[in-house]
Amino acid sequence: MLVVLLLALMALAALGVVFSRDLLYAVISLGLLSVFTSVFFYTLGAPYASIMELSIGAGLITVLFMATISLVEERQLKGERKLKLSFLSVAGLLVTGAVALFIFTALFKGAAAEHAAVISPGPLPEILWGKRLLDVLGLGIIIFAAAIGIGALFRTEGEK
Amino acid sequence: MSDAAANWIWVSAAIAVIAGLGIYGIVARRNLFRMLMGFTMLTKAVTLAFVYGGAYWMNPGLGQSLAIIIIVIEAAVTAVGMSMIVNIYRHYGAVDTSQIKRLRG
Amino acid sequence: MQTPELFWAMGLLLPLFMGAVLAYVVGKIISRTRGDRAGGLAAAAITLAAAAGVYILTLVYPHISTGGAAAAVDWLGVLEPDALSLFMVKVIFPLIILVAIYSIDYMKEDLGTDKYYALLLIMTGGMVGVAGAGDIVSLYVFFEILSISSYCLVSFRKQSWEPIEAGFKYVITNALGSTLAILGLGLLYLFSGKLSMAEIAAQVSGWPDLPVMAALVLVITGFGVKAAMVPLHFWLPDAHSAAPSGISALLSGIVIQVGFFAMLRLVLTVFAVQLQMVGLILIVFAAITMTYGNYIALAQSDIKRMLAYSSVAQMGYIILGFGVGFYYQSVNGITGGLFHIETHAFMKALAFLSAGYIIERAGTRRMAELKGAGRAMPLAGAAFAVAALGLAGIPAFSGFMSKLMIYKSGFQAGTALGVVLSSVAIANSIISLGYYLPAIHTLFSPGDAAALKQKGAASPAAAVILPVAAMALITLVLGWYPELGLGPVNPAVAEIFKVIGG
Amino acid sequence: MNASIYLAQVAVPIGGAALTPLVGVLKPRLRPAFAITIGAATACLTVLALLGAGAPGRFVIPWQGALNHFSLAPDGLSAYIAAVAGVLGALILLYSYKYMEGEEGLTRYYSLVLLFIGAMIGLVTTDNLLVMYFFWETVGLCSYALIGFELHNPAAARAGLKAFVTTKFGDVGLLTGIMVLYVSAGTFNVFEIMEKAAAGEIPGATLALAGFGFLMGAVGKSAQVPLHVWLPDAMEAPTSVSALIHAATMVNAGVYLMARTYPLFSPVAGWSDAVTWVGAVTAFLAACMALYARDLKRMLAYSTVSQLGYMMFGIGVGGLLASQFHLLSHAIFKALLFLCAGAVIHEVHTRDMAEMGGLGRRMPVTGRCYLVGVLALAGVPIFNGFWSKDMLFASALHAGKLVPLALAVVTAVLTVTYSVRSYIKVFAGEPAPAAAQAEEPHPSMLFPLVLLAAGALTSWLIIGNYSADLSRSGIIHEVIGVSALVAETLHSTAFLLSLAALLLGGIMVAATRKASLAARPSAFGAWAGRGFGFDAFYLGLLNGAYAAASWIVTAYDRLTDWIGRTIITLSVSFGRLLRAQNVGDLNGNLLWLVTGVVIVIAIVWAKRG
Repeated sequence: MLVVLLLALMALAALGVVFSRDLLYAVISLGLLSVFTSVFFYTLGAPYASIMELSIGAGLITVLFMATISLVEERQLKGERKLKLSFLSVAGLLVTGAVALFIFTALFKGAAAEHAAVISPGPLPEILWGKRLLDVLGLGIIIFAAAIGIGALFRTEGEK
Repeated sequence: MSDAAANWIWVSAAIAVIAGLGIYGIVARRNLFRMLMGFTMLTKAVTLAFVYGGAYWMNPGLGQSLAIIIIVIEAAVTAVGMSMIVNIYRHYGAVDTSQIKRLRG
Repeated sequence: MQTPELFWAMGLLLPLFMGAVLAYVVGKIISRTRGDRAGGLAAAAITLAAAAGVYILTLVYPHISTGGAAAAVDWLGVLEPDALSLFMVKVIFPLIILVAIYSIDYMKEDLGTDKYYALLLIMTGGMVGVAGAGDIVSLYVFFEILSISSYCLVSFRKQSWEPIEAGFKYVITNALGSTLAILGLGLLYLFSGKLSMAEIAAQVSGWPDLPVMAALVLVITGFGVKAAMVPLHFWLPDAHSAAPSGISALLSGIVIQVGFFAMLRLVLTVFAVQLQMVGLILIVFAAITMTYGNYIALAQSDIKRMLAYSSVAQMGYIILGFGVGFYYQSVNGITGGLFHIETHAFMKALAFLSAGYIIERAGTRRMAELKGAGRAMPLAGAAFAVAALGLAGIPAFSGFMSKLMIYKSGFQAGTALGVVLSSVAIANSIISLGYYLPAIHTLFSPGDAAALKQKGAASPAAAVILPVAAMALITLVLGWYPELGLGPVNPAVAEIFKVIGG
Repeated sequence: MNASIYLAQVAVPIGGAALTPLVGVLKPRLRPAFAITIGAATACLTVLALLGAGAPGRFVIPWQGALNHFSLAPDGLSAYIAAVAGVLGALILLYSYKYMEGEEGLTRYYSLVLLFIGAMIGLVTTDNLLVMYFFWETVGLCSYALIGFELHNPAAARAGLKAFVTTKFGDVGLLTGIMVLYVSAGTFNVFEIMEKAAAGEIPGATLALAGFGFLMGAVGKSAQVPLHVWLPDAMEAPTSVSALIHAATMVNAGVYLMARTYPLFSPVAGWSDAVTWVGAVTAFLAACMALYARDLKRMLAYSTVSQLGYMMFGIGVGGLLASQFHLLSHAIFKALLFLCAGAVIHEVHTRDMAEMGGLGRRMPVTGRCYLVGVLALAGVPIFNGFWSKDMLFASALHAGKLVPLALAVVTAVLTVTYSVRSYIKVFAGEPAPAAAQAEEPHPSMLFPLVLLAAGALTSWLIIGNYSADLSRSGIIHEVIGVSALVAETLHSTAFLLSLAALLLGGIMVAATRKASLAARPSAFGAWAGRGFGFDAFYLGLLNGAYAAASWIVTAYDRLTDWIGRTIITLSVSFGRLLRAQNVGDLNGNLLWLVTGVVIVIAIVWAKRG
């Protein structure tokens, strides 16, 4: 039952991200979503993913959002438009609803009823530093690229 | 038999709802931050699929490692996206797509 | 090099990424001590050395074939380079090298060129990784390496509003695209428990229908965004026209093709059973894409935007080749599609580089204000003319040869649909003439040539002449000796036909 | 005969074209001399190749893959056209030396003309359809660039674009035809395709598609109705270029193509009739248009369209020899007419015939040369145009296609009228103000005129060799000597038709001589002014017919022009409409993305079984 509750909370948090009025509430909802996801990962027997989600998803990204939003002036946050029943929102809702329904039916029809999972942390370090080593190196490159990319976007050297 | 792994219908529903809301957030919300949040939510649905898949196929280590990889990528893309937003704010004084439409046609 | 995987990782990826770090660090140190320009030059030199070294390695390495011995090391198992990968690499590197040379002159006024070259090398590494990846997560990781570096490169000139707006649109659209794709891949993992494309493929046929279809839909749209299939294309004209011209050349010339290549990779392994259906989807999108791209390019007044839309149209030709190839098991379709990737890479890069040079000197991108620019800058003007005629598919230029094969594949299909498709493709070349020829004419009609000349337009630097002349030469030579260009294509076609089994 | 001469006659001018910019950089003054030298060398090579045309020879560069083989195999059919391109090209390069002197962009001019000559020779001498298509597009490109030669003239730019795009419409059909033939026969070699077709290995539907596709290509290139609209506008080109490309060589490519593929497509039901009718209708309509043109070059352009119609008509009725012979005659006399017109325009600085007059006194040699051309065009006996036109009529009679023939004879009447009248307007009478300062052109311009005039008088004498050479191509079977030609002509019904046409034309010239070209003649005015006598009635009838014809023709011209412009406007508006859809709204665009997902889902759903 805990799982269903968690999933329901996640869905609620997701709703909050999209439909909350204030941008700050949205950020908080996003953080909450990450926290719930992290807990859910833990119950699935995935502690490493859980801690990663908690630190990066709920921590780093939330902080990043907060910091950036505070860089943008107060007025902007207050001035965010209230959700109106525009053509865009209705059409977007319809289409994305259809897509979500499609994904769901696909998931529903595809899963087998019988299954069993042994809860164990699993040989994560071995996997991460063994078979997925190249991906981990790739992550290093991604972080490097993002770092110098952001550096390029904020570069000031030699500016008059 | 794990409690979590048994609830595949609910997990599927959660993946679908979070992914759907993520797409909706990107497509229909006008605030740039919200669009970026939609993207992170969409990514969360993906990690959910991978971690759950790992648990389901009794290979939680693999599922986790994939989830970790995706989370890091998500953070990197979000960071780049946010530095773009800051630059947009410098040029446009706004973070709303209805005002960021000089490129057209 | 024992195995292709080891070669790919150690011979290609490692030098590129190490080169990127080196270019950044060395460039930074030198620019601290001796001024910005020197740092940029050092970074450029490292970029060139890395790219050229790797390219020579590719050429020396005799051949690549899959299905050989198991990977030497466990973690190399995620790479599965084959002839198709080698083909992509053979197109990527000449282009990167030429663009890097061009950038030495083109970017000399910009600050932070050390970052520029580092990102350029990372982007190359991402493309090489995508080309060699044999595992869905690795494919995604390398794709994101490519994407993140190209986001930053598009917005590199952040001082003006245009690259920033285009950059954000590029980020959000492509992030959505790649996340949709990885969602599809996640579904695949959820249902198969496997990550290697080959292993997933072995399981696909026994699956319930719907999840595979959902994954197919998500993968095709996800990578369709990257490949700029209409109506998933709208980020392209913004990003490709706002980027620095060297980057535009790469984006239009090879990056969108790599996006299509990633889709191809998945389709050919995971969805091999559904290949006919994929062929039909590609055909539909190809017809829409090329017609839309050509018509909207007709109405453009900005030369770079026109070229960007023409990339959309040309992408339609490539997709048509593969669509017909899959749908009718046609060798010519696949060959034409791959060959058009190759010829288009050089033609479009040439167009962007020459146009970029002209724009930089003339200080405007509006077609009407570029009157007479080709007379003031005869070399760049002539190069643009060669590129435009090639893109329009006039015989004696390389574009005609590759398009010809695509036409041929449609006719060879022997059905009414095939003939109609080829006729539509041929008729599209008339529409494209409607904007290429006036563009050439505008450049060469008498205008304010004197004013342009005063800006020092008459003497291009060697770093501009070399890449532009090389690309023009390739475009002309491949128009007469297509066999030269088909050398790398044919093994890749054979590789694909192992799957199609026609 | 060494086969590599075939390669040389293509390679020398193209190489010269590539070298001209170099000469232009090093010694600009040497450009004309260089081009003339290359042209003369090409002319010699083509004549040498022509002398060996009877002997079978084939030059092949093995070319695996896309092109099959790059092969050149001139036979009688192509060698004469190649020789015309080479010799006329050389003469026109010589003519250009003075005619183009002082123009801007001479490097471009000479380079393009040489490239054109090489490509034209390549077009006719190759037996590989794809290589032919290569050259086909190359000559189109040269034509486009030379029409738009005067860069500061926007009308020229438009005309060039119009020419290229209009012919490209036809090329869609041609390329489609080539591809379906290739797919069916597995080769691009036209002779091998013919063998396979003769053996019944190519399905009839493919042949029909290819046949009408080729016809489309020919209609575009040879400016047949309804794609003729580009040729009159192409007169923005320098007159030397008009003479070479738009009268003597490139526009004949379509006719040549039809003749070359005649054995392949003549069994296709309806194909011959289509060719006949296209030709006859074009001949008639274009002659009407020429009748009404005031611009000297435009009149000649319409006349070219009309004569090309004759050639198509000839192929349609099976008179291949007649058609090809007319092609040869027409190339000579029409180039002559254009060059004379160029000399005149060069002197009087106007193209309006109403402002000319009396030039015969100031420019006697030019005038006489023009007269020779006019007489050949009108089909006056002894001149080369007479014999070939007569052969055309005879072929039509032989084939029994009487309705198109009637159209062709009426065309002949009109041809006499407009051609003779143009001579009268330009050269006869008192010198007009614009003509007062006119002088005979430089000898380097006169020489080609005189040579061509001599050709127009005597070229029919080679009919013996000509028909013998052509018969060895395997496509044309008639062989006829000069004496036989004369004897047959004098005894045929066609001769009577020709004479009748001449006579009627003469009457029309006399009757409309007074009718002003500047204003549209009023039938009623003429009728009432002269009373109700028989002569006046006759004149009125003629004038009325003339007015009606010119009204119809103008309306037709406007209609086709309107259609062309509408297509362009619609295309651009459609592009603008698409452009307006992209308002730069990121959310709206992303919604399109999701729509893309829906499209894929729809296809997947429809196909999933």
